Amino acid sequence: MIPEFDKNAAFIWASYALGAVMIGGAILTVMIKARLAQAELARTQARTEEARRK
Amino acid sequence: MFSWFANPHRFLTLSSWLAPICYALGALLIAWGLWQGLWIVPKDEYQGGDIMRVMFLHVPAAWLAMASYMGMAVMSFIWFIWRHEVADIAAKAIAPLGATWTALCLVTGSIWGKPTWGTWWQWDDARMMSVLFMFFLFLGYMALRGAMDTRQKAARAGAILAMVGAINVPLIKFSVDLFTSLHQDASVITVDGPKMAAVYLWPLLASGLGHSLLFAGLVMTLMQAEIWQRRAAQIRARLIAGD
Amino acid sequence: MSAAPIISAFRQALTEAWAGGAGALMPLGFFAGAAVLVPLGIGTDPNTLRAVGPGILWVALALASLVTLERIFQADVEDGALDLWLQTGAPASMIAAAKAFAHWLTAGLPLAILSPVFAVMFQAKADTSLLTHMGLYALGGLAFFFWGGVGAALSATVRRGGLLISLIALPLYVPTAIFGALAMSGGPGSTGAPLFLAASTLFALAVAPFAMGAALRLAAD
Amino acid sequence: MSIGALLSATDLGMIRGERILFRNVSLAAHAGDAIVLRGANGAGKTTLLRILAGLTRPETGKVDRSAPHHWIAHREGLKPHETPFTHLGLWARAWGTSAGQIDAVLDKMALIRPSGVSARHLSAGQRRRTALGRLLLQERPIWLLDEPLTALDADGRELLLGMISEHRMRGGAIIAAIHGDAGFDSTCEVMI
Repeated sequence: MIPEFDKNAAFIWASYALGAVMIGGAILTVMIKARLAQAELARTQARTEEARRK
Repeated sequence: MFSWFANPHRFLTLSSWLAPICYALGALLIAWGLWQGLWIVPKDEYQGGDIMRVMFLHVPAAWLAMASYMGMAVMSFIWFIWRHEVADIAAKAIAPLGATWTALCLVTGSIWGKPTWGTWWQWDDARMMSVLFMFFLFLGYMALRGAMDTRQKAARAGAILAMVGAINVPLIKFSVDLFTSLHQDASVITVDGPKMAAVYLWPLLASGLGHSLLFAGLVMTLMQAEIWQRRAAQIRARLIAGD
Repeated sequence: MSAAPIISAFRQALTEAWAGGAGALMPLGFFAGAAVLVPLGIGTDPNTLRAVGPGILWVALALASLVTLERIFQADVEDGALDLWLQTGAPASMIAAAKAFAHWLTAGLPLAILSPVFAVMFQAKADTSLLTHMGLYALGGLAFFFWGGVGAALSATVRRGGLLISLIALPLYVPTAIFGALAMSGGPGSTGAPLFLAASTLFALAVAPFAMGAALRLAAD
Repeated sequence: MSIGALLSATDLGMIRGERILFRNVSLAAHAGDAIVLRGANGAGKTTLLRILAGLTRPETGKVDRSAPHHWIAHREGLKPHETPFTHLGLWARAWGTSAGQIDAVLDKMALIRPSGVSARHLSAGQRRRTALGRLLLQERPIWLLDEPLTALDADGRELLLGMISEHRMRGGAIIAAIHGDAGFDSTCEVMI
């Protein structure tokens, strides 16, 4: 199933592996950053509700 | 169209459905481009055999390096003139992602260059040199924004630098082309789109569009994160001020 | 819009650079560094030195501009002088251009004037080309000081601004460095290069002041 | 722009980072007025003065000045290499006024003796007097002063208060951020 490449196969797979790592890393950091920001906003809004009720 | 930039709330609703579409479509196109590029497309002896398959990752990254910087410069210009907050948020979100794809372009280019030119860094390749300096422009932008103490100053300083950088890109490109054209014998690899065989062209366009859509989705998600972060900060500030 | 404030800003920057004492000797420091350290580093074979010479001085010129520029706007912010200059009614871009020009006069030009000595030490033939090179170094140095001025103005309120200036200014220095070294190489394509160098300097003189002005207004905000 | 006002500001608002520094601050200075800005440290007095001077861009509101203004702030604007004589000379030339009156200004500010001493060796009071000397170089109706009394000795205070009352009598206006006793009767006080 994996395609056969000529003598430069190592270079091709290395590029795509690095591509996957860098793009994957970017996607991961963005998703984590978004989730953290959303959670922080929810927590802050909850705290203001409490403060207003008191 | 400009009012769209003005208000973060409208952007949140817009991006809530647009970002997932970009991710889905982008993933689809990248997968198809990859499948074609690595499995289906025949080897091209003239262009060094299988190694040219790296182009389905390298060329989209090169395109995004340039396009993302120009996008960042346009957003900076809109923010600098009309002070639409969303434009600044967009410029701030583009920078790290643009730098990532620019780095990816440099890395894949140097890996591609090793078997082709026998060196990890080919000084006489005009495109690689231009992308290298785009990378420094991104780093300078992020470093400057990071060094400023308030959000408003970071936005203004960043906007000035992005616009100055954008004005200089053509000059940098021209001087680099002149520099490399004098030293370089005819380069073996000429990857210019239209003349390429159709069988290579479609996967390349698909990969290019796929990466661009993925990039757009990530920018929108990063922008959402920034808007939520600012909202939380504003609520905390009001909490402290006690009103 | 009278020119009096701009001339005064120029005069203040000039006296500030000269008054620094070492300020006037700064280019000598850079010159000596390039002229002495490099041969020790890469060997003294005349051919390599002759080939490398012009390029080394371009690097020394670029670094000299970065070092002197870090202080010009940061000092004005700390002294409060920037607030006064921004209130004279003269455009901030002209004030910034006058200050950058003054610092070029005290640091960039002396290095260009000393370049023949450097060239001879790097085994260059002592002929009229040294004089034309002097002109090219002066011209290119002006572009370095104006683009570097943009980096300096943007990082005026940043504590260790020097690092930031070099990162910001590096890509902006590329065209001038390429055209300058090319104009001196005498190799293929070097006939037109001096004109491109002049063009890149004019471009810097036209664009950089506005960026510096906007950055100084931001620094005082 | 209320009628006859030298300087008027309408509902100025400023944000620092995410915190609201102050909101809807309005004031108008007419000939002879002296407005004193009061507030704790960090309340934003200096920022408000900088907005009135046009240095800082306010988040909301606007400022209209119908006459030139002087700016004396905590950082006096003296370069380390400048002496009182060269400093005042430079600004006289920059503002296009005659440099002949510098000696008179130095005399009035009691700076004749240190007139040739570079700023890095001057005392804080001498630096402050040099900066205040700029007020006499050119007649400008609006004076924006940020804690002008700091570092001044008793004579210095006396001198400044005299200058202020003369200025008000000549139809000038003063807006000053001051801690504690201002030493002159202010037209009104603005709390930040």
